[in-house]
Amino acid sequence: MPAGRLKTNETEGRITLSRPITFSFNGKTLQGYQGDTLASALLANGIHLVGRSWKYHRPRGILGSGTEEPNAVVQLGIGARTVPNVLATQLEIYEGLEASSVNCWPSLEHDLLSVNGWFSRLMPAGFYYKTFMWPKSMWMKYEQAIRRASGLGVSPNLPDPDRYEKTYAHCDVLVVGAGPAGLMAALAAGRTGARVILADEQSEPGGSLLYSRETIEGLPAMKWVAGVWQELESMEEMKLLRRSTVFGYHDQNFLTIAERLNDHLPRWECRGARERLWKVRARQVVLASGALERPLVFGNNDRPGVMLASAVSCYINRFAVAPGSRCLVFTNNDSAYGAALDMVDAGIQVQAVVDCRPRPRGVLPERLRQRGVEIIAGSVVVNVKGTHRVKAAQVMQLPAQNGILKGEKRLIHCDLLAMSGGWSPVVHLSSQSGARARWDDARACFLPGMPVQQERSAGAANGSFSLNACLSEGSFAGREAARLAGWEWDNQPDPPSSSMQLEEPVQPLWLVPSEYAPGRGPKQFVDMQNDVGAADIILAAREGYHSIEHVKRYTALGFGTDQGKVGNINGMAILAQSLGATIADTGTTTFRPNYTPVTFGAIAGQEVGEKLFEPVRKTALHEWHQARGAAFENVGQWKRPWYYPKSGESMQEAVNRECLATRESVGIIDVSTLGKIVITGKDSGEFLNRIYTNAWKKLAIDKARYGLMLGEDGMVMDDGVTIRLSENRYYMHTTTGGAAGVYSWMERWLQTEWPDLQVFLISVTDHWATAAVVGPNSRRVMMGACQGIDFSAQSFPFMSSREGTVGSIPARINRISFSGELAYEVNVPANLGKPMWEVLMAVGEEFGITPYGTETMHVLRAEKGYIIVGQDTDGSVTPDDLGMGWALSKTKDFLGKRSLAREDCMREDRKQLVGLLTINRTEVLPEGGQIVEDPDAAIPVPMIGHVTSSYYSACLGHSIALALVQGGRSRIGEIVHIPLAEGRVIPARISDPVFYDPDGERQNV
Amino acid sequence: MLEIPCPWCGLRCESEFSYGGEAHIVRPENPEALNDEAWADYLFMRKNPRGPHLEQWHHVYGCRRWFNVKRDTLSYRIECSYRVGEQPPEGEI
Amino acid sequence: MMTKYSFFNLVRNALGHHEGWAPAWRSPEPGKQYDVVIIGGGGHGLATAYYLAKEHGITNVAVLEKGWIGGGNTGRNTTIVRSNYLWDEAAHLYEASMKLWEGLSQDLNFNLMFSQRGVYNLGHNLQDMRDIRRRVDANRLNGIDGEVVDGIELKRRIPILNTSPNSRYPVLGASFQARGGTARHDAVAWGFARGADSFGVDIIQQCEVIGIRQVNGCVTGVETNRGFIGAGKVGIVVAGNSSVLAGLAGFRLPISSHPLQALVSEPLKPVLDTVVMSNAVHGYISQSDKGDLVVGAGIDSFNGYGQRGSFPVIEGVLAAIKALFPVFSRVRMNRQWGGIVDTTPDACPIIGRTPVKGVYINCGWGTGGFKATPGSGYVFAHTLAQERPHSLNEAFSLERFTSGHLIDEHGAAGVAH
Amino acid sequence: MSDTDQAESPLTGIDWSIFNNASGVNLQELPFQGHLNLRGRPDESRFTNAVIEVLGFAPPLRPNTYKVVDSLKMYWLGPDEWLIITPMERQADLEAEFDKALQGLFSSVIDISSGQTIISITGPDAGTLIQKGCPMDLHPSVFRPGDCAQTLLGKTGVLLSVTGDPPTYELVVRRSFSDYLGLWLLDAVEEF
Ligand SMILES: Cc1cc2nc3c(=O)[nH]c(=O)nc-3n(C[C@H](O)[C@H](O)[C@H](O)COP(=O)(O)OP(=O)(O)OC[C@H]3O[C@@H](n4cnc5c(N)ncnc54)[C@H](O)[C@@H]3O)c2cc1C
Ligand SMILES: NC(=O)c1ccc[n+]([C@@H]2O[C@H](COP(=O)([O-])OP(=O)(O)OC[C@H]3O[C@@H](n4cnc5c(N)ncnc54)[C@H](O)[C@@H]3O)[C@@H](O)[C@H]2O)c1
Ligand SMILES: Cc1cc2nc3c(=O)[nH]c(=O)nc-3n(C[C@H](O)[C@H](O)[C@H](O)COP(=O)(O)O)c2cc1C
Ligand SMILES: [Zn+2]
Repeated sequence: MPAGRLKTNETEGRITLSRPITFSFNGKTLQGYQGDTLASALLANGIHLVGRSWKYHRPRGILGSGTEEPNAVVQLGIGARTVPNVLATQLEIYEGLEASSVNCWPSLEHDLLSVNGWFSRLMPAGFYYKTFMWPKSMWMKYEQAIRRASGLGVSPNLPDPDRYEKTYAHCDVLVVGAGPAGLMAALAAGRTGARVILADEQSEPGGSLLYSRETIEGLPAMKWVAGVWQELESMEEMKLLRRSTVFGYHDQNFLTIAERLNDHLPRWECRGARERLWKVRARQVVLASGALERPLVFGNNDRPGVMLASAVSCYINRFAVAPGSRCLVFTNNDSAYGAALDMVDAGIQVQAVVDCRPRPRGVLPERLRQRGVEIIAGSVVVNVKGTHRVKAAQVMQLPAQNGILKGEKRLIHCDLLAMSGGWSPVVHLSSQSGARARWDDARACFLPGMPVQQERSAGAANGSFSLNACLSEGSFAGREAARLAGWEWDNQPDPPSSSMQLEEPVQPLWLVPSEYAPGRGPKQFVDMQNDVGAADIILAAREGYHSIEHVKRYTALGFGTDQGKVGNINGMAILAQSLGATIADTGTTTFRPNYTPVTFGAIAGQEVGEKLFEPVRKTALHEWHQARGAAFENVGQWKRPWYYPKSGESMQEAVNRECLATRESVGIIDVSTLGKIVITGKDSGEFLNRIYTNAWKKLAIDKARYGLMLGEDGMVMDDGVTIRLSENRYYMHTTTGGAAGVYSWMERWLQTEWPDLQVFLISVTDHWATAAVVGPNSRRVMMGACQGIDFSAQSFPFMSSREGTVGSIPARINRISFSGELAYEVNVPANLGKPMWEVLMAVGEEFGITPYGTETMHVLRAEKGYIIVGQDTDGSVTPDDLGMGWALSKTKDFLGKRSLAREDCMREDRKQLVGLLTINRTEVLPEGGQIVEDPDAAIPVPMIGHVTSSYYSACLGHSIALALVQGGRSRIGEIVHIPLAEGRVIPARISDPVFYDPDGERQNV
Repeated sequence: MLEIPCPWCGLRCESEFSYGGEAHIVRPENPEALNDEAWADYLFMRKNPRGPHLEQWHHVYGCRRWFNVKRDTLSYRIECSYRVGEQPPEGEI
Repeated sequence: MMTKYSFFNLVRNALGHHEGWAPAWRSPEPGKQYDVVIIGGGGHGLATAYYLAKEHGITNVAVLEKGWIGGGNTGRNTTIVRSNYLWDEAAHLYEASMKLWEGLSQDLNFNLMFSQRGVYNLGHNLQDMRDIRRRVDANRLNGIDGEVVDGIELKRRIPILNTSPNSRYPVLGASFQARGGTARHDAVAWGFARGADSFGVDIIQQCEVIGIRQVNGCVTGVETNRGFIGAGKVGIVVAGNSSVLAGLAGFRLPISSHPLQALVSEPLKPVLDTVVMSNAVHGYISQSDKGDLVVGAGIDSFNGYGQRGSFPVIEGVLAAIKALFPVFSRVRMNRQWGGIVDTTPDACPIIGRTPVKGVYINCGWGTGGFKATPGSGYVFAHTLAQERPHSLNEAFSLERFTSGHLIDEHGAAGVAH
Repeated sequence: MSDTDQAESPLTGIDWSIFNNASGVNLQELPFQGHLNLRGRPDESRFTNAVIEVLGFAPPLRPNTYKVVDSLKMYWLGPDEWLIITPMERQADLEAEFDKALQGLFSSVIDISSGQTIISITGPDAGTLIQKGCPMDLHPSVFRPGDCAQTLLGKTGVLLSVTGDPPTYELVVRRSFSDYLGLWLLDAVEEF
């Protein structure tokens, strides 16, 4: 058995000696046991030095035994599964675990940057704001050095192979913490039948009982815990979560829990997800999160071997580890005497207890005296000797004069210094919930504030430090919470009682006085992780940083991974002292999630990756497109075929082919993604009149019309074709990307502004699969594919709609066109989309029917000067800018109309949609390119517009573009310039935006 | 995550809703009769109070109703919700 | 006279155990009457006071801060500085600010750790790329640096960025502004405060304005929780609280205040040496000099003054970050918080006079005003001193909402940090 | 719709075989049902009478409940909106009967059968599975047989309903989102 391991039998402590575990630290192979944390196993192996501090690279050891730990931060594992900044005190060891120290190079023992320690006098709080400014150009170099020096662990450099689950959960009562208070709360609430969740971040329940030698109801504490746990497990509506940290308390009793499922297991035993995020809506919450012991602030209090007294107890009782052989205890309260007794019983030599109180007389000090341990009362430890490990401590007598101690310095040899500065209730979650923590002078700690949500604190979290109080408060809180959630049970047994004795009051001791003024002697650390010393806080106050929030930001107090769990209160008190204020005045910094750090992975969950990051919306024809080798484009959440390259074809070649085939014979495109809304009811026409800029009431049945929709600000918002299906029913198309927005926008007007209109809106986007058959041969294809429709130009004219069948599939066919060609849109129920499409392909085969994608669709529409909302418009474009003044009704009001009459919308020099023809007919302008008049003008060059759409038109044999140009319509014929990044300038001539078939003859044939 | 009482569906999680901003902004009867200031007031100017706020929400993943909520913008507490067309609750606003 | 900060002085003070440092600013009691009262001790308010004194010789100035200076959005933003805005008016304003940043540490004698490590705005679909091209070209012609970077080059420069075509929204390219970067946000408030104080400006903390006194439509001073303070002119620079102050003065603004959240990871050794922003997946990220990854999101949809938002936003942004940087999945989030951002209908600020004579306002910076801090202070000081706008802020008047002359930066600034 | 033999359900693209190995959950698509969207004002007795005339029962008026009568299932979707699920062969007739019965009323009936599909999830872990992505409380004491709700599952809207003890669930999902939902379920079921 290694040196630091106490002799123990199987039942003592929480480790299992029959299950040894091999692990490595900094490359050295070591042994521990099942139940050990990395910290306990290291201590058992006599290893105290575990890391280097952030700023000064001082050697650091293990301070605590749980989440409060500021120093023992390690890098876990290697490769894709490495984890930075793991607390050795929280990491359960498993076979094969590899960990190493952070922030040191080349090695932990010999860290080059420990020279920072030498220069530490030049590095007080905020020193970097005062220097590194000259010469100006050097800052980026200095900064690089600063960056390299800071930071703790190393990020993985490979994608995470693990899985992360998430779930929602609901309960009547959520209990945080499974110490005595939390266990009793869960028990009392559970017995009523309420739905209860009990979460504790440790590997097993018990909280501080895991290292207690007290008895409850005459049983050893952990025996009692086991009994309670059994009862809880038997409850049907009880959910017990271990290794689960409640890390956030949000509005309306929404709490977040991170459950670690695998981190304690060797790789080969890991099953399923690594972590699970619980998103809990709790009707009532009981916070039984315990209390954290505070360190004391004295010279070199950061040396390895200086530990919290409760941590020493924990290592002895829970892990059967002796963290030292000769210990000095330094305290301002009784609880450290308990630790001293634990040490004595474990055979550790207790050199003395240094107590700042003049007459410690409680039960525990008496017991210790009886064991023959010296108590040095009215005294303090002022300094620690030893660098990589405590060697001795210097003790001086109080009181101080003007803050300075005079007199004898007594040197006491020790390799362990156990300290206790009192206890701070874990008020984090109650503070996060909105309650304002209040300072309590008697107990020298912050207590949870008046609840503003449905929560209460119990036990040490509530400032009740005696075990009996924890048990009874927990029980009461659990019962009360259940009652308020609607569950009661009158036969609750009385809470159990324990062996624990009452303690004497604590005597606040913040900055421990010494023979030096603060800042002149050895460093007295307040926040160990961020190397914030008492002198830094005093300096901040001296320099005018009086608010605790300023001090936090100026010194980095509480900024670390530990969020100041053990350091903050001392820092606040020292600030108060130096400002001559009270701690209540100074107050706390804001408590925020997370209580302890949580992986990005757990919060992201499985909603990542190609399939699950966002829904991929697919049309009924998706698989067909895929089989035909389509390249896809994301349009909103949809995947749309972009083009269909044949083998060896470039995108441009494919698009040229698709365009020509469509213009010359026939093409086919899947337009199922367009938004489709049925508008029904007797006021539908009136409704459309208000929503669209043009008039609708006179549209004949089975006729279609193009509509333009504006925001109330007069800017173009959406467009599409709407068909009148019957007297009171219309069928509206929206853009693919705009569909959801338009639908909810229309519902909003109907429901909130015009509830008197008799109109229903029903979204039918998903019900229909739609194919557009486009091109001069489209009529022939339709005639071949359809029954029951007369396709002659007279009986089925442009902008009208008919019902019939395609093959045997009932279909609605709309003769509308987004390409300027003769074209039909075939709508069938989506379940029959594929057979419909296949019929059309088969019939079209003799005409070389060519499927085309969005790129070709864009070229075809641009040749016709048709806009795409969102591409040729950007939220600052009016109908008139687009040359669509014709679509604005003069006789009725419509949404956005009034805005068009504002001064700015009437300006002559607004940007207007025009065409651009490059002088070099094959040169395609970059979309987004800026347009200038004089390419040689000095910077800033005035810009008169930009290219919104630009393509090579195979059909015209010319590059074409659409652009928004200032006063563009009156500039047609002028030459403008588009300067490129590489310095070249492309000249182009402004033209009418309609490049092809300006009279619209082709679509009307 | 807020928990919002839909007047039809009861308490539901915020993610089922979309937000609609200040409630009870009435579209002017005859916009053409307004001057630019009055129109800008309707279009853009908002109370945006720090405290109780009457606002619109849309139960977009639920019953698709728009409705009104009285919520405190500082504490985020929701006092009540009520249907479109109903009067806002009495009290400080 | 302010003690100069320098390496030499640092050494000298080290010898004196740092006991000789003077306060960076005084903590004066409020005076009775000032030429100008600035409401709001954020970066913008303090910068305004600094430039009023430095550029216009107006030193009888008080900055009133209801809490602690820099405690508003200045103290809680993701510190991204860039000037590659789309529209000329905005680009010129932000570029003027960028130029001030480039000499600001020296000017203020306070190291603001302004780090020009470059800013990438990713494009994920064809329209993004069009918008990027449009913006970068406009910037270049306006004399603002910028380039369009394709996916391959992006991968070369940021190897940990996921540019795989098999992601839900593949990264197609980006705009890059090399002069963009980050700055130490708190230091900006402190540096301006110290600078302003050295000219005699009173910085008064824990002083909340609760009324704006007017006589015949003309301002005479402000009521505060520490009594009445007379003022010839009043500048309101309170970001998320602008509507509240406007309410006190008796007018309304086209502003909605929303929570905007951010979060940091635990500190890591250097792993990301630039700023990466993505509109389409709603997340942006950089690594601070301390080592933490600083991550920001889009606003919470609802109005809120709570300096906190809803959890789904955090879930969304971390999913986005994991999509862009799969290597960060095992990194842990240390802390999250929120600010109150003052959004306008066109995502551009409002700087100028108000319906009340003598009351001027500077607000509406929304999710992206940190980068504008020096420029905003500069033009607002000019506006206050000269009682008319500087040419740079002329277009940003409140009247634009009446005339309709909005400067719509939404396209360029969906997440405008 | 005539030829169901040619028809393709939205979920044909998903390979469900992984569900066969999942012990706690069973999943099945119920394709090719008739889905009718019905709108009308329940405070107009002519409307409710018309519904009774066609269906033989009154529409559920309590929010977030459904009724099952014989082979018909009728969901409350909103204060003036219902969804009727019918066997495919009855759908066209029903639609026609409604059209007739609702003549002259402010109401509508619209076929959306192809626009959505139904997934049934059974087995002891069914509730746990859905709860992973659904923010509503699905505890059997809260979400009880006869209840339905339009809510979220993952990142898509669904219409969820529950019957029986142990509870079994049905999800109605829009066609274009069904592939995503299928993938989501396949991912989420991995642990069961
Ligand atoms: C999470 C987040 C991320 C952001 N990221 C970026 C970014 O990356 N880049 C960027 O450029 N911008 C960013 N921003 C925006 C940026 O922070 C702000 O636009 C900018 O800091 C605003 O500065 P300000 O001085 O105007 O306001 P603030 O710093 O908010 O200052 C206003 C001050 O007014 C005080 N005040 C309010 N009411 C009163 C009163 N009645 N009396 C007295 N004082 C009062 C407040 O206490 C506050 O201190 C972000 C904002 C947030 C919240
Ligand atoms: N002698 C003293 O002065 C003194 C001082 C403090 C505590 N104590 C003793 O400590 C015990 C206190 O009992 P208790 O039940 O109040 O607390 P506890 O410390 O026994 O239990 C709290 C539990 O909550 C867990 N926890 C804390 N925050 C959590 C979170 N956010 N998420 C999940 N789990 C979390 C902890 O890991 C711990 O297991 C008593 O035995 C008491 O006597 C004594
Ligand atoms: C750029 C930036 C970096 C930050 N880095 C840290 C950090 O490393 N550790 C930390 O605890 N908080 C960090 N914070 C968050 C602050 O602690 C704090 O939450 C934030 O400034 C908001 O203030 P509040 O939480 O006091 O309301 C950072 C904040 C910002 C703006
Ligand atoms: Zn609802």
